[in-house]
Amino acid sequence: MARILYFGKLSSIFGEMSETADLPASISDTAALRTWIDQTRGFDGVLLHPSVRIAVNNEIVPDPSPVSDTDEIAFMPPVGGG
Amino acid sequence: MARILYFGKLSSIFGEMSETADLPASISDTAALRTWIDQTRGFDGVLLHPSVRIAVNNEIVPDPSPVSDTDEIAFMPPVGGG
Amino acid sequence: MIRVIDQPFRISDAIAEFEAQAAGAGAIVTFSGLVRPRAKGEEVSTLHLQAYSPMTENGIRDAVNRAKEQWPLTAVQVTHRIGNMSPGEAIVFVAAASVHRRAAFEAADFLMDYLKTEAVFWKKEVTPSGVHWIEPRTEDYHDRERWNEAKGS
Amino acid sequence: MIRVIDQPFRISDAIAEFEAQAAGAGAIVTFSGLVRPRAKGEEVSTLHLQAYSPMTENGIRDAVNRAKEQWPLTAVQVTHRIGNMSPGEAIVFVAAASVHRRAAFEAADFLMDYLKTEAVFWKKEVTPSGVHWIEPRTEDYHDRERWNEAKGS
Repeated sequence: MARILYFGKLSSIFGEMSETADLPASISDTAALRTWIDQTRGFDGVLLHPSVRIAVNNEIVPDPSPVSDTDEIAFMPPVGGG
Repeated sequence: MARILYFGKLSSIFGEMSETADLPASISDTAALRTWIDQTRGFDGVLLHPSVRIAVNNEIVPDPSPVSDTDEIAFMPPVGGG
Repeated sequence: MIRVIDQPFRISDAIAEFEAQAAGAGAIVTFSGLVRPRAKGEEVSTLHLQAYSPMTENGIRDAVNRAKEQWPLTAVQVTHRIGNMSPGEAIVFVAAASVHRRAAFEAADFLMDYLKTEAVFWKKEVTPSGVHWIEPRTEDYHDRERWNEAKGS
Repeated sequence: MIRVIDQPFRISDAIAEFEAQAAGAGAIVTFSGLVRPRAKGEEVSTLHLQAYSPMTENGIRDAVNRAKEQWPLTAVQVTHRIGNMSPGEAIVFVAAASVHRRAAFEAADFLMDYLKTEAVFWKKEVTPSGVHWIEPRTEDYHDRERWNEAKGS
């Protein structure tokens, strides 16, 4: 089971900040995961925007990077505090 | 009687922060006053340096500006706080 | 010292603590960011900030280390709130101490530019018209670019 | 608010008071100048500052008014010590509040440049080698010049 985190506006769209998910065998990298989550969770293309970065196990990675069923995967829209 | 104020290093050289003085009739402007005070109070040329500004009655004035025996006259070396 | 906390803090306590750490410095610059009571003409009832630990803390630590490499600082402090906060409450406190003031000003300014545009936080405002996620302003990105230009020149 | 005082003050009290005045601001920048324990390799036992009232206060008030014309500030505070002070004590506290941070940073920076090079104060350090009157450093005059350049461009 992978743990998927949704931050910022993505948490509002999904309705939760996280979920656990069984990744289908066909999903082995971040680019494929992005498309699969976008389609199956009703994000309607929002996750496909290049401003949404993906972190695997607390590290931001470029598409496509490997993902597995034991990873913590975070979808991160543009950041900013202060 | 004019009141003469010495600030910063000038107060250390004169040994006091102020004095009252009867200005001689010949001293009617700041340029003449500067020279007279420098010579009679042992400033040894320090007061003649252009970085020493003169204020008459709390207002900085250029040489030569009028001075009279009822003024408060301040000799001000370069300023700076903070 | 870096803190990401979900409880209110007082700026006066933060600066009193920092002053003790900064002993020997001649100059302390602080920046405090407060929740504004209005945004785009609407009243703000709540500001909410999310972080992603430990990525958030690690990123701030890296920025503090870059500031220490670039300027001769004797002490640096970053405190950042997360969770729900009300208008007037402190969101962020940055303090930089140095022997002379220019380094302290520039380091605090640099750290704020990092926190506004690169630090791993997400924030939303709750107003009468609903919930609004806030992304950095164009000016914030421009402000950050100043440090890259300075490096290149 | 402008204060020239001959008694010690606490930076944390100054900022707590300022925060109350600055209600509604999103950004507060403070600068605190402290008596350094050493100068040119010597221990400083006492720093002494002279002012010339009301010229000193009037000059600071003019500088605060120039800052308010140049930046959209919601509050400004300048507190400056005179008389004898010991290492670690606060000499000066400047605070500027604004809706966004750039104005607050620039106004605090501008006011410090004024205080360092133009404000009507004279200061001396007492060290083991004697009494030394301190004039602004070349860097202080250069820092001040930045604001004239900015105006001209």
